[in-house]
Amino acid sequence: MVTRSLEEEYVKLLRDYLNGPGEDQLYFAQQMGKWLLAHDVSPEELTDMHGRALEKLGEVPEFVRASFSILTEVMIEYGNEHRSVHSWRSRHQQMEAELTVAQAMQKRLLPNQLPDYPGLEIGVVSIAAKQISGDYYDFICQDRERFCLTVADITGNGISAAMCMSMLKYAIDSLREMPLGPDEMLRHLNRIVGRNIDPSMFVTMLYGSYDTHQHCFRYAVAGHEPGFLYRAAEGVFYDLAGQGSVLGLCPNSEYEVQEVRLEAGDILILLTDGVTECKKNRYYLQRDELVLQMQAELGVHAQKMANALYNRLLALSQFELLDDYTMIVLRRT
Amino acid sequence: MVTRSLEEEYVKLLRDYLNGPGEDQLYFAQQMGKWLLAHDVSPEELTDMHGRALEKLGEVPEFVRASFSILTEVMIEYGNEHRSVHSWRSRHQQMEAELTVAQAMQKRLLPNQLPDYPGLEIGVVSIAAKQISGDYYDFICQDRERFCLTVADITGNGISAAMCMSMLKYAIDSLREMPLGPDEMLRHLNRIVGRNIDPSMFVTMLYGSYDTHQHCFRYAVAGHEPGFLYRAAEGVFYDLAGQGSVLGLCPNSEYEVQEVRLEAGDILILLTDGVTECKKNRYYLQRDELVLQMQAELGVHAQKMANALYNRLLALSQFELLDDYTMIVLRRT
Amino acid sequence: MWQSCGPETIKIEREADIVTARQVGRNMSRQLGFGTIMQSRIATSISELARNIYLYAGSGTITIAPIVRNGVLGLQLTAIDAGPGIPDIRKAMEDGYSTSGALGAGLPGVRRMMDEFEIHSSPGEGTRVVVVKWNGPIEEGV
Amino acid sequence: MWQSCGPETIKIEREADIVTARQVGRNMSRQLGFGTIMQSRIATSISELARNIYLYAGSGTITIAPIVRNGVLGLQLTAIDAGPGIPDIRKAMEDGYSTSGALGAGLPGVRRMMDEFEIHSSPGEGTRVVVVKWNGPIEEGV
Ligand SMILES: [Mn+2]
Ligand SMILES: [Mn+2]
Ligand SMILES: [Mn+2]
Ligand SMILES: [Mn+2]
Repeated sequence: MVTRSLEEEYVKLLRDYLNGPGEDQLYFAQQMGKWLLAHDVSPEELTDMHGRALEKLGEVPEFVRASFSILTEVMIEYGNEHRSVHSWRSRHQQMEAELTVAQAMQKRLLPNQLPDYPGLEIGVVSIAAKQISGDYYDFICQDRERFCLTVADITGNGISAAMCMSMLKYAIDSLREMPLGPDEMLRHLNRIVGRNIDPSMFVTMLYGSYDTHQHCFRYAVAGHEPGFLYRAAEGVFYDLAGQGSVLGLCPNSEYEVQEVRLEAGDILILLTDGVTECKKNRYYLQRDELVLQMQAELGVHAQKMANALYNRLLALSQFELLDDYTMIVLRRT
Repeated sequence: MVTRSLEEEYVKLLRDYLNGPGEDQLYFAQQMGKWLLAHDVSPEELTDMHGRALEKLGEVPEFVRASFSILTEVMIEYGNEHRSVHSWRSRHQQMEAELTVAQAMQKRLLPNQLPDYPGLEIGVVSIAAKQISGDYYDFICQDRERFCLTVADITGNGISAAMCMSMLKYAIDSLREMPLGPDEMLRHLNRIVGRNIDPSMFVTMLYGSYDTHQHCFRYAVAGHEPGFLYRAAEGVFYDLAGQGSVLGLCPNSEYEVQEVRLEAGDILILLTDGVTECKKNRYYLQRDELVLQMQAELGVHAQKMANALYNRLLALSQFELLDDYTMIVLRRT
Repeated sequence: MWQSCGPETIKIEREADIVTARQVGRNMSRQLGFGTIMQSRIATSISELARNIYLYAGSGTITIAPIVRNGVLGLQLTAIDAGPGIPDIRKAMEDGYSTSGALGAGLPGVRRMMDEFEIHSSPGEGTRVVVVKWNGPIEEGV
Repeated sequence: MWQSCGPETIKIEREADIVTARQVGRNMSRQLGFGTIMQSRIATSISELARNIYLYAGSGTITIAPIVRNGVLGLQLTAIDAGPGIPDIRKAMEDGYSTSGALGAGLPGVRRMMDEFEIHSSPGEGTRVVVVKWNGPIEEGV
């Protein structure tokens, strides 16, 4: 609402400007615009006030006076837009609040601490491109010597990916007490995913079990971005073997168990496609370029390596994450 | 952008109005306001155009001309608000699109058909208050004679409730092959919910198994709104017995198995608190009032009864759903 | 003064009727003591309601009436038609929807300009919108 | 004509400096052939950038310069300070945030009024904002 004192202030502003037009009054006018908006003065009220203010400053010709009726009438529609901003803003804020809760809930799906075994370093970096991530990873301790490891990427947008992720988490969680091999686990999850999610959605996953005594990693892959194995003795990065249908595609997919044994200094790098899809000057990063980046960060703790690689790749893609990013580094010391 | 022809039209409108002010020009002015907005003419451009138009209509005094510099400067801030509407709108539309996908995904969590056994009618009405529901129900066939039934209500807002719901679905789904009693199932789900969701969230649930041969319903309750049992012989509605801690509250909650046997004409009504929380003139509906409503809809097919009750309660609450609404009617014929 | 102005009902069948309804609404709101801005907002609301009738129902009526409740004076607009009705009122009242220019266009704007807004509509049964703008307590001697 | 106007740098230390910067920007944009509305928008953008310096960094500079790229003439504003920096730029560029009046206020509005917008800022290292408004191809004889 336009108050009397506001109107007086506006007349004074106009009078000052007429007495000696200067940038300072224009600056003040701009600040006043902010103030008026903050006090919810609608644009039609502003025009109306302007028309009234003119009467106090001189002899207003009849045609100018009458023209303000038209301008006000046109401005009413601008006023409607102005009034709609409130509802947009409040609906948006409500949605943001919901997303914040969902985000917190999603955080609880991820492990709050990493397994700690002698002779093995673990590093993880997992960053959502937007508020809600479609990447999932988990570590579950099986016994004194072994832990299970899941890395997965769910297609599609944030909210439905998050719903699917929580399904996966519960499904794996409710099967933790059964002694399933990696291939059996994927077969099981494939059926559950297929039954419960939209045919247009699917999940890629690597599920494995790491024996910290033998330093043997047994895993199976469901259409997931291949990881890397670094052989310290040779100084070479190899692609991790393993194929298999993505989860949720065919009901009877079979998965194969793969096995690698880590020697001292060897490194396992597991990731989602968000790592390789970092854009470098509009081109996706090639896997051999990624290897060059990894080679530059060898010889440090697994977590330090994961952090350093994230920073390198983020800078390459000009600080823009196009997809959720997850990298897990396992390093036998 | 203001085009020349637009400006000419505006001058013409003003001139017509000055020659004989009438409501028709004001109507046209309002329509023009809509048109200008649709063509993204900012409010400062409009004021500027108005100032220029005046010059064509008569001798504009210097103070009026100068005053438009101030008005335009103030209007720039209104222009910023105008320009922000686009981004609000597009962000909102993006969010709506995400929610639509999530909604479709959530639909897949619910059964797409009801069990069909001789001698038993089943009716379901489940309506979300907003896009995403926090109510969950499911039917799972166990064998030729028995099916499992879940009704649950998840606290909290849409997105996180949907995430939790998909967890529950997967958890139950992955346990379907194990022969768990209702009490064991709730004990199991309680542990899973407690481990995985925020302490501020919880789930109320009724889980049961219906034997269509004996017409015996064995169930357990976790803090869920009590259902009703209608005894046809007596013509009386009873509250369904059964208590138990909500899921996710304490890790070691125990649940008790309840058992009811349906005679011919008996009706089981299971629901979520959205049914009883229908507001009638600002007051929540009391359970005895609800019974009155149910009594008025006896003697029809279970689905018809569920539909009729929904329509009655919706009308009572003036077509406003404050909470997700779910009612399941089981009627022995 | 307002006693001298009673309710008026305008048939909406041609675009010219919209102008007539606006004129009646503007005059009555002036007589009821509304300021110039509110007069324009009331005229705009009448436009929106009448255009919805004209464009989507073909014909209907707008009734403009002074109203008193609890000693407060206001103006009430009632738009009635027997047109196709609005299938999803919840949606029609959303901002995004109204910009599409479909049936119900402009209704969110009307709701925000007025103090009270009530709509009843169902497919095949037409639409009835009642809105009220309050002006303040009745002055003595009026 | 534009060759005669070179870049100008204004130190921002007091509120009066904001007015000076606006004046320089308005004059230069007029000389570059921008219309009155754009002159005002440029002045507003300068205000926002300068006020952020004045209110949150204490001091800094605004450089206003004609710019030519691919035969197109424009005006470039560069705001530099050594203040506390913006911790979360992504957030500062959101509309909801800017209304709170915190550091970065008004930046979304500036981005929408200008054609190009670039910001570099990190806590402890200050902030640097570069914006450009294009006016069109260089006219002959200019
Ligand atoms: Mn993904
Ligand atoms: Mn991905
Ligand atoms: Mn709920
Ligand atoms: Mn509820």
